[in-house]
Amino acid sequence: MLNKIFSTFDAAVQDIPDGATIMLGNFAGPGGTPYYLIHALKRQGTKNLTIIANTAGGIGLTVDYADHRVLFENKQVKKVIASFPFATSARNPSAAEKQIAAGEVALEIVPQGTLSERIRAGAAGIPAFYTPTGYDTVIAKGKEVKWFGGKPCLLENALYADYAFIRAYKADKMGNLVYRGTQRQFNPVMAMNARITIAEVDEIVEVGEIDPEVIVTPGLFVKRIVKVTEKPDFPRHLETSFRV
Amino acid sequence: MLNKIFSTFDAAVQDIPDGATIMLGNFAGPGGTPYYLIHALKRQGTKNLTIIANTAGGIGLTVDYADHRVLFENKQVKKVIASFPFATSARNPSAAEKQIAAGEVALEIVPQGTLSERIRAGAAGIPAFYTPTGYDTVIAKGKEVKWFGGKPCLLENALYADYAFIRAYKADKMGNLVYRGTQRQFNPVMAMNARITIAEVDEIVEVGEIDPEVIVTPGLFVKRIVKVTEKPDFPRHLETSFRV
Amino acid sequence: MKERLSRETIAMRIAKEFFDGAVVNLGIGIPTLVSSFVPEGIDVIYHSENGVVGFGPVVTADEMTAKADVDFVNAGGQYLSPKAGMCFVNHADAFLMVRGGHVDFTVLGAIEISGKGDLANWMLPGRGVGNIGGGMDLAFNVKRVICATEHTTRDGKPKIVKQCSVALTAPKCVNLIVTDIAVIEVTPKGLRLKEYAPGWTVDEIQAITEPELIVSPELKEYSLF
Amino acid sequence: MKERLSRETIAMRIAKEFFDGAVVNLGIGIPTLVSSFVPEGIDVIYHSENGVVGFGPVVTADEMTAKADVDFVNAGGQYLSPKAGMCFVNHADAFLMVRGGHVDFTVLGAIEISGKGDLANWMLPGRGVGNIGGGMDLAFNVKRVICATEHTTRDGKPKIVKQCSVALTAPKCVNLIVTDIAVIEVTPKGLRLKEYAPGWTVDEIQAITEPELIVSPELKEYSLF
Repeated sequence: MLNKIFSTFDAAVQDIPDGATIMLGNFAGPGGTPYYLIHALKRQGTKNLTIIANTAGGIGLTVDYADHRVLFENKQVKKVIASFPFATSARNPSAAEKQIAAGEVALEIVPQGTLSERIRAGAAGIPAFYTPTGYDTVIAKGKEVKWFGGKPCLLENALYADYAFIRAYKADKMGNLVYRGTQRQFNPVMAMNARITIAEVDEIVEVGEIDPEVIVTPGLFVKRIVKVTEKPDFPRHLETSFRV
Repeated sequence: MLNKIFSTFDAAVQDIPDGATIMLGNFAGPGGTPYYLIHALKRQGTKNLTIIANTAGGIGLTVDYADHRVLFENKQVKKVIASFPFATSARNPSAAEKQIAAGEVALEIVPQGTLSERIRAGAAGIPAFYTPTGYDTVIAKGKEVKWFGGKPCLLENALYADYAFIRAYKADKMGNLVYRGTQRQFNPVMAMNARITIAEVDEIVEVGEIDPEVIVTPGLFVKRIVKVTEKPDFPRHLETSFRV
Repeated sequence: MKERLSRETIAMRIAKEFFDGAVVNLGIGIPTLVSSFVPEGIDVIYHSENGVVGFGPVVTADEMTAKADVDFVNAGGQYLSPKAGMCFVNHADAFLMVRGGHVDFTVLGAIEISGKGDLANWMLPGRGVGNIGGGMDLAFNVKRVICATEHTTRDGKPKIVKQCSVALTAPKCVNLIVTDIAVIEVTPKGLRLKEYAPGWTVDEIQAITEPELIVSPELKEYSLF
Repeated sequence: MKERLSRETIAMRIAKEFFDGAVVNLGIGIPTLVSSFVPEGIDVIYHSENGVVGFGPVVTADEMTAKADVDFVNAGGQYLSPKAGMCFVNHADAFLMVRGGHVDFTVLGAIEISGKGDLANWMLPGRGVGNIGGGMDLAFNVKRVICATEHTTRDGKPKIVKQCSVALTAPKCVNLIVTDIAVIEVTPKGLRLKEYAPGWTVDEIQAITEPELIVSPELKEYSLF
């Protein structure tokens, strides 16, 4: 069996080259965000990244913690594809917002459902699809329109990534993953997309220890696994009510 | 809470009108086939159906049992959309094969992966998508071609159903479903598509008894639930090795 | 100046729209309040964009230490309580539900709404930038789009306008507008005034609404029951 | 007539192509046999179209009573044994894996293969009808398509032809052809003969192969190790 376990986050991101496209899970707080992979990438220092994520980091919602905003602060990003790229408060603009305003970072803003569908399409070998979302708005600019059943739809292209940083709860040694609650969000979809998917997990168990019926991400999508050993520097409460 | 439980299969299919489009789970044997719903529909007698399924029934693979071939035998079908419509043996042509040859039933043959993707697209509000599968084959006839990254792709339209007959293992009273092993196949995808999804299950439990992390089909997709009480007339072996 | 209804009253009025078993997505702001006022006997299934369906109430400030869990939040980052029958899905499936028409209602805030039901609510006022988030997908695809909003801006300008002046979230998407002084239905013929807040006249409402209002034959006072 | 290799030998030769961790989909017929011959130390992950990944061996006739389970079958309807690490997915996800390039090898049977690597294997011979099944998706999308086939038809006609005479499964899709007398690679320049069965000469193989064969400089006898 292939060994997919990396002993450190630094080792797991070490080969990421300048100019790579990286997807990362992120939605409404630290729960499903691959915190340690992001910080390892900051230490690694790769430049000219394209980041595909729900936000551009540092949006100031709920728990304030150092998410992928650190990659912008560290000037590693040249482009971001996101649905919610700006901070919620004008008083606290994010690093990304400043860099976008200054023309240092390019932004492609995408409706959130279109974003995950474009990521799934890339994973599924679907190069493009039509969706009603965005017709006759700024999102429609330059996009082909076609009518289906009396409804105008936009042609949206698949997204592809070199790497995906995934936050999951538990992995077996083959890379089969399960998540906790709303950790899922973009993670299972991005995990299927990237050429090299790296999972950050709380636990690594033997193959066969996860019930095959409850696996969310099949191991064949996951190339690298790293276990979190440090305590996070943001509050994390573990309720058992919906735990696998 | 809405009551979704029907006490008989006959009651659950009673309102299906002539000309309805019905999706049903079916793949390589009786495991994931909604056997009792199919037979109730036979008794009900609705005509001019469009059936969307992997096969057109009676393909003669593995266990021989009365699957949806009975709907063809009973002359209830006017059209079938399938990927594997014919019996595997020439000596034992299915009812569908004879009726297709006689021009009594229309056939749309679809590559299997395109079939489930078209069903998912219908469920997801995606009216059409591009796929490489089928270019320069008989499947391409009349379809728009567009090139993506040097690859010719066909435009494929979403499929939609009025009813879906779903075989699952267990439901809670809200309609949340879990499956056993390869019962899943087309079932979870079709469950999301139809206007009225009817699930045939071995067990109905109280809401909350299924771990939220392991639910495969969210209850909001399921409108009717019926419990199997009879013993099936084909062999069914229950191993517990991968049971939820 | 006449009295305007509270945010809670707007929320209460919107909650009346729901039916038993309805799948409902609530935006941030007034919409979030709606969940507190759903009538007894109406069991609503809440949908959140991040991929949770059928969850319980938002965790209150008092419960925070005992119950807040970073792995159990809604799209606004609020902590959730569990509820029997809830389930988790990935983000693509959460929006399969939205785009596929499996969500019955969404309640959204508004910066501007036009007489044709165009909605503008995503550009961040005064910053020239905006967060589309899931609002565009919801506005385009949910079966019934309800806008919860004050009737006018802070400086008294109409929010219900002839033509939106800021970037649209979606054209012709709003079905019902519930404000602090009126309930207005968007119809193919125009905006139909259905209900007014106590003490307000049709003329007074029309005076701070740009498009011409069609007065419903069943016009009545704001109805909460 | 010269001796031809058995179906088992063809399967054995194909199994040599796999690498550790490869995701493999096996069609019905000779392809199914391949799983019995995967070398030690090569752990292959089997994918089946109906939505199971990483399963164990097919249940043998002896084990049937104890182990056959209608809810645990492959796409050919054979009963499967469990294997640690396996998982179940729905059909759309099973083909997301195929179309998305997540499957490394598929081994398919053939009615005809052209010199350009066109594959025809879905029309049912002599019936004028056919079952496309998942074969077309596999042929179009899997990274490496291996054809396992007798070199000629029962009445001795070439199956490797200049132009396929029956409906294509996919054009230009085959990467490697493993027959009972030869191993042939499909290259942009044409068919490259890499290996021959013991006792067969290049001329003899060419005589029952329609397109012209390019002889590999590394041409050797059929290699099973």
